[in-house]
Amino acid sequence: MASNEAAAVELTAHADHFVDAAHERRAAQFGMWLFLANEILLFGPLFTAFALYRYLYRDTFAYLSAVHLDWKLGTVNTVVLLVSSFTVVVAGWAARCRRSIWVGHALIATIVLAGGFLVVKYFEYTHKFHEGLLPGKYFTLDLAHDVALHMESLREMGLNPAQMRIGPGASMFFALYFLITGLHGLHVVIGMGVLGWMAVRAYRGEFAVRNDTPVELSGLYWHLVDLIWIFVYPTLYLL
Amino acid sequence: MSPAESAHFPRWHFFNQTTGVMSWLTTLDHKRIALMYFGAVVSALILGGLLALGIRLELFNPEPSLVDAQTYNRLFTLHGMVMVFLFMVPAIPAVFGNFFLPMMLGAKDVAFPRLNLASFYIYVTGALFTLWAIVHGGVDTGWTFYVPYSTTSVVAVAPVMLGIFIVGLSSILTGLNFIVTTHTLRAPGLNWGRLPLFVWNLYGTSIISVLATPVIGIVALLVAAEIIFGFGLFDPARGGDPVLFQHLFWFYSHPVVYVMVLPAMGVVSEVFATFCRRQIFGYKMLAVATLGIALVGFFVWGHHLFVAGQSTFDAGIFGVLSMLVGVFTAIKVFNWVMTLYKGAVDFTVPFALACFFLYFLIFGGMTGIALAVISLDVHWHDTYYVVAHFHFVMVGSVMMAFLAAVHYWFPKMFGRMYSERVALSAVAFIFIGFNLTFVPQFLLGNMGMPRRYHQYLPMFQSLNVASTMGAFILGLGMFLSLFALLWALKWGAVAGDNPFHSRGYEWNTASPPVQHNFHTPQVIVDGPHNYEGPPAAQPTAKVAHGVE
Amino acid sequence: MNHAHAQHHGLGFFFGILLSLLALTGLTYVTARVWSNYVPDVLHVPLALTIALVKAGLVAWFFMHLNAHAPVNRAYFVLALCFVALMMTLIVGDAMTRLPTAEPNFPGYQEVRGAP
Amino acid sequence: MTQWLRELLFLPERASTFADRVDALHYQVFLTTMGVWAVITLVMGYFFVRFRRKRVEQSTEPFHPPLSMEVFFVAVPLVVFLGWFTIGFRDFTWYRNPPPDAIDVYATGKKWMWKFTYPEGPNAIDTLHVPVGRPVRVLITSRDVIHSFFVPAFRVKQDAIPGRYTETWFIATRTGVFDVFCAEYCGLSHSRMLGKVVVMPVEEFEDWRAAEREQSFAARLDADPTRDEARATLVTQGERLALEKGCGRCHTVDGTPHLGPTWRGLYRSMQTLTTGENVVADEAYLTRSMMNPGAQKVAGYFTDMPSYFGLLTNAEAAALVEYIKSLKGEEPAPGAMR
Repeated sequence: MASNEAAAVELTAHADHFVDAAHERRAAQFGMWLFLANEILLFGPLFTAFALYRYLYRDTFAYLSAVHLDWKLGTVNTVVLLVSSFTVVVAGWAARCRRSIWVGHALIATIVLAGGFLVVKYFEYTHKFHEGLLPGKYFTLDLAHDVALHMESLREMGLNPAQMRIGPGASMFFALYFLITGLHGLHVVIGMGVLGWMAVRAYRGEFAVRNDTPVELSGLYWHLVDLIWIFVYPTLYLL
Repeated sequence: MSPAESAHFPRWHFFNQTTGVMSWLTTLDHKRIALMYFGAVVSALILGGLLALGIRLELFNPEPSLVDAQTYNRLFTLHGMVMVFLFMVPAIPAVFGNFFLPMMLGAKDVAFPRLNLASFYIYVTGALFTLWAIVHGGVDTGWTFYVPYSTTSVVAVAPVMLGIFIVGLSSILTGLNFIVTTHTLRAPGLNWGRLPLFVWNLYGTSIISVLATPVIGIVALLVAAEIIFGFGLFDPARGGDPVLFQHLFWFYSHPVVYVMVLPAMGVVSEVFATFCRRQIFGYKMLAVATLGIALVGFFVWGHHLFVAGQSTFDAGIFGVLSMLVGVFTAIKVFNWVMTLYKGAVDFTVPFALACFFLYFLIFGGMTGIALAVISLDVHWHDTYYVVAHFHFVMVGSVMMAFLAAVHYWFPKMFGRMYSERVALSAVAFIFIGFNLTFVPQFLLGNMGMPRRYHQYLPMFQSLNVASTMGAFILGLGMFLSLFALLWALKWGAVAGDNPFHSRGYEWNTASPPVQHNFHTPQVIVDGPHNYEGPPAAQPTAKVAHGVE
Repeated sequence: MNHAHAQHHGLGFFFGILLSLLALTGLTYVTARVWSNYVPDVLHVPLALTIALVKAGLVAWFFMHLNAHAPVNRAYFVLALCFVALMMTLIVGDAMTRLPTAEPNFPGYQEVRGAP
Repeated sequence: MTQWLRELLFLPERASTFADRVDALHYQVFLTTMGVWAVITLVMGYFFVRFRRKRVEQSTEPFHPPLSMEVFFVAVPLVVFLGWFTIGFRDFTWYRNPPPDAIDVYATGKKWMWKFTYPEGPNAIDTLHVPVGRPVRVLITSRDVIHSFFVPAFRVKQDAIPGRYTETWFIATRTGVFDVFCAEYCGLSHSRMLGKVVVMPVEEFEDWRAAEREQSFAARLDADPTRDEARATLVTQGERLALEKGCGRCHTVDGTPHLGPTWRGLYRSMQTLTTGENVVADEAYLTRSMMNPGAQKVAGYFTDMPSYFGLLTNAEAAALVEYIKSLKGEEPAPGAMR
């Protein structure tokens, strides 16, 4: 086929200041990793703030996490994100094999999973709004009453409310909860946009005739979103 | 040095290979982007400098004279923000780094030219937005915007935070670009042991830009959340910790001092090497010290919190680490001085500026060491001593290095030579004015005058008067320097390709360079600044190329 | 060329990684909630963080092909994590070693300010 | 020599034991750094003359520094800097640990003034009276934004942080009047947030304190000639104190349960303790609960109350008790504020 030659040219196309396509690809990968390092430092302060306030208000945080965050939803979301990470790996693998349509399918699966993640998040958020579990001045839960209500379930969890200092820092927990999950959710949304764009390009058949660097880079970004959630899950939902 | 008689202005160069406004606004050429940055940061410098003169004028009298307290507070906020975020941070990396990093690597461009252009426009957008937000919102928090003052103040701090976030993004992208460029686009033969020291320093700077800047971004976000939504993260009434803000803020803002100083050190290394005609003494030590400053510099931020309610234990850790940064700097100073030894020293404007840089760095660095001694800091913290110290380092030495870079690379960038005599007298004004401005401020700090004072006790007046007079001499020198360079741009003598007979890699091409920097692909056979014997055969073809 | 190594792994291999990630998720839940009484209090946080780090390592090393990428990519990834860890240590360490008089809600406050 | 150096460096006079330590180290650092600076300048000047360029394209020989020289360049600054750090850190630890016999003064920063309060003693705005030769501990906090308590003559400085106490201490070595500045930028009148420290001989200080105490007591009596009115004032004071001290974060005054028992109808009510005993919440019990809350805890509450010992004066505790007594048992109208 005549297009084979054109494809070969496309596959090895590279910007003028690079030696060849592999050289350009290495640079792109490295650039992406630097960007990811920068993203890690973006989330770092939020986790630091969480660590600090968890140290200061340990009992309050333990209580709120155990009683007011739904570990089931958190776990479901963890599983959803892990699976979506896998589908992105599938997309990358298909791109390396030049199966552009399969790249599209895998990315659509990823976006659907991400949508599921956001739906779960939506239910979590509305529940919190409803109960008044909000940051700072919007925090309206009556804690003493709340503790009395959950006495039994606390004992079941092995916590002894009589020995806990529950109270101070309660609104702080939700400030951090909304900041961390909100920023993470924003990344999910951006990631969906990027992967959607890649899926469109994949269905156009671009990755059969172009190198797969864009798929790999957007996949790296998506994995980072997953990576951050791997830390969010135990810190917010379990500890 | 007088330009060689045979000097000619090349027919084709990166200014005229394409023409028209759009060819500049949409250019991907790192040299043109660098020049656009040049214009932007010099505008910021002039703005910040005029604000500084306003501040000094107000402080001429102990009583309020020119402006009221509120206006004064806005003035120093604006001065700090403009100088730190809009001038100092991008000054040397974005202008000279952009221009010379690819040339020193023998590359045609930076790794991601589009990202480079994007980072320029992000910078401009962020800068304009920040300025608008500060002026429109009447922000008076100082550039450190400490909580809870900034979160309870009635003025609109949140948009400024957004502006800083945007400017920060620009420096992240520039840093990322530089790191990738340094790793992937080195010419054949240019191994890590042959990198010019300017490149080493830009590399260290870029690490800081990439890894520290996101932190100020998130801090800006937290403060905005606090102001707009009342999240209460730093609000003691809700159990928040105001000191956490200071920790996070200085996690960015201390390393960013090295974003300003490291490139300056790089420039001075190049200048010393050229005008002493030697590779810098102890090249490896200098490279290691550069990375040392970049990495250890991340973990000294707590010395801004010695009296802020930080624990004694943390103070000890940060105290020791601060000393280590001092050691790295001392190593550099020794090495620069030793570069003169058995060299062939030529006194020119860039060399004079590099010497003045050394003077300011030693002075500022030593006072910095004194400040890092914890018990002494208790007295000096937040006084004019600190003001004088960081102006010595960040303005004195960095400004000297910036001017040294301008004067050293001016012939390479524009192909013309400034008047040595006018430039030297301007530099003399700057040096004298600078000392007169800030030495009295050290003494004011010793007396105990706190910073950010709109009015002061009469006992502080004599030193303040001296400082104000110095500031005007400094300003005069700066404008003289600016006019000398502007004049040279049009009427200066043709410089020739290498008027300083430097053996830095960036001189291996015409002045001004062609669009893709070099006429022939570069092959590096020797370390930079090897002045042993005659110059190595350079692969540069002396033919003026047209547009390819 | 640089991802040649990654290509050796088929989809089955990556699926195996996914399964181990899911298993580790189960493990972290079980140790934190179901068996929480058998895990000493001081170990809860380190254990959960260790499992999270292992999971993150699996994702980064295999899913993100860090095993096949240039060493400098790994270096920057690790450097970023180290910086976050040091930031956390120094800031939380500050609160841990601060004067207990500083803040009424801090642990230890009552011992100093409390009974005469 | 030291006097001359002090004047050369424009340092204010030394009026505390800490100032002596700070200045001694300062002179050492100053002289060393100036010496180093002079040596570097001289060496550079010599090199400059000795090695000036003779030909345009002059070649130079590469010079590879021996290892010993590199070690020297690293070791000398390292040792010197760490030496300074050690001395500085020793002094700093000393400065961070006030002796147990220190006199306590509470300093509260507020836009834009300092309020100094002595336990069981007088209040003063912007003027701090201290005895000479006796350790004085200043417990610092802020009512609004961060301020910084700075006495140049004592060389002490400590930030005042809202919601938290920080402390500094000093032994004044000479009598006199010294400036207090606010060193942390705190807004419009930051530069006018000035205060004074008046250092007095010990006997004079004791006399002053006794007189001030007398006077404030007399003033209160003058203002409230009848006992009932005095009592009413105490209730108002107690209400204000409850706001100031944040009691409302745990205790309501409208009868609804919160983190701690409500104050409505608490006085003389029968309470069951965690130990199973019953007590009557009388004045003694209420006061004890403020000062040592853990001793007799009412059953059914899961939050530990912090002790207010040292944070409330006897008079303030009495005012709070009077306030609680005034909250009679009847239920308030629905929707009444806490």
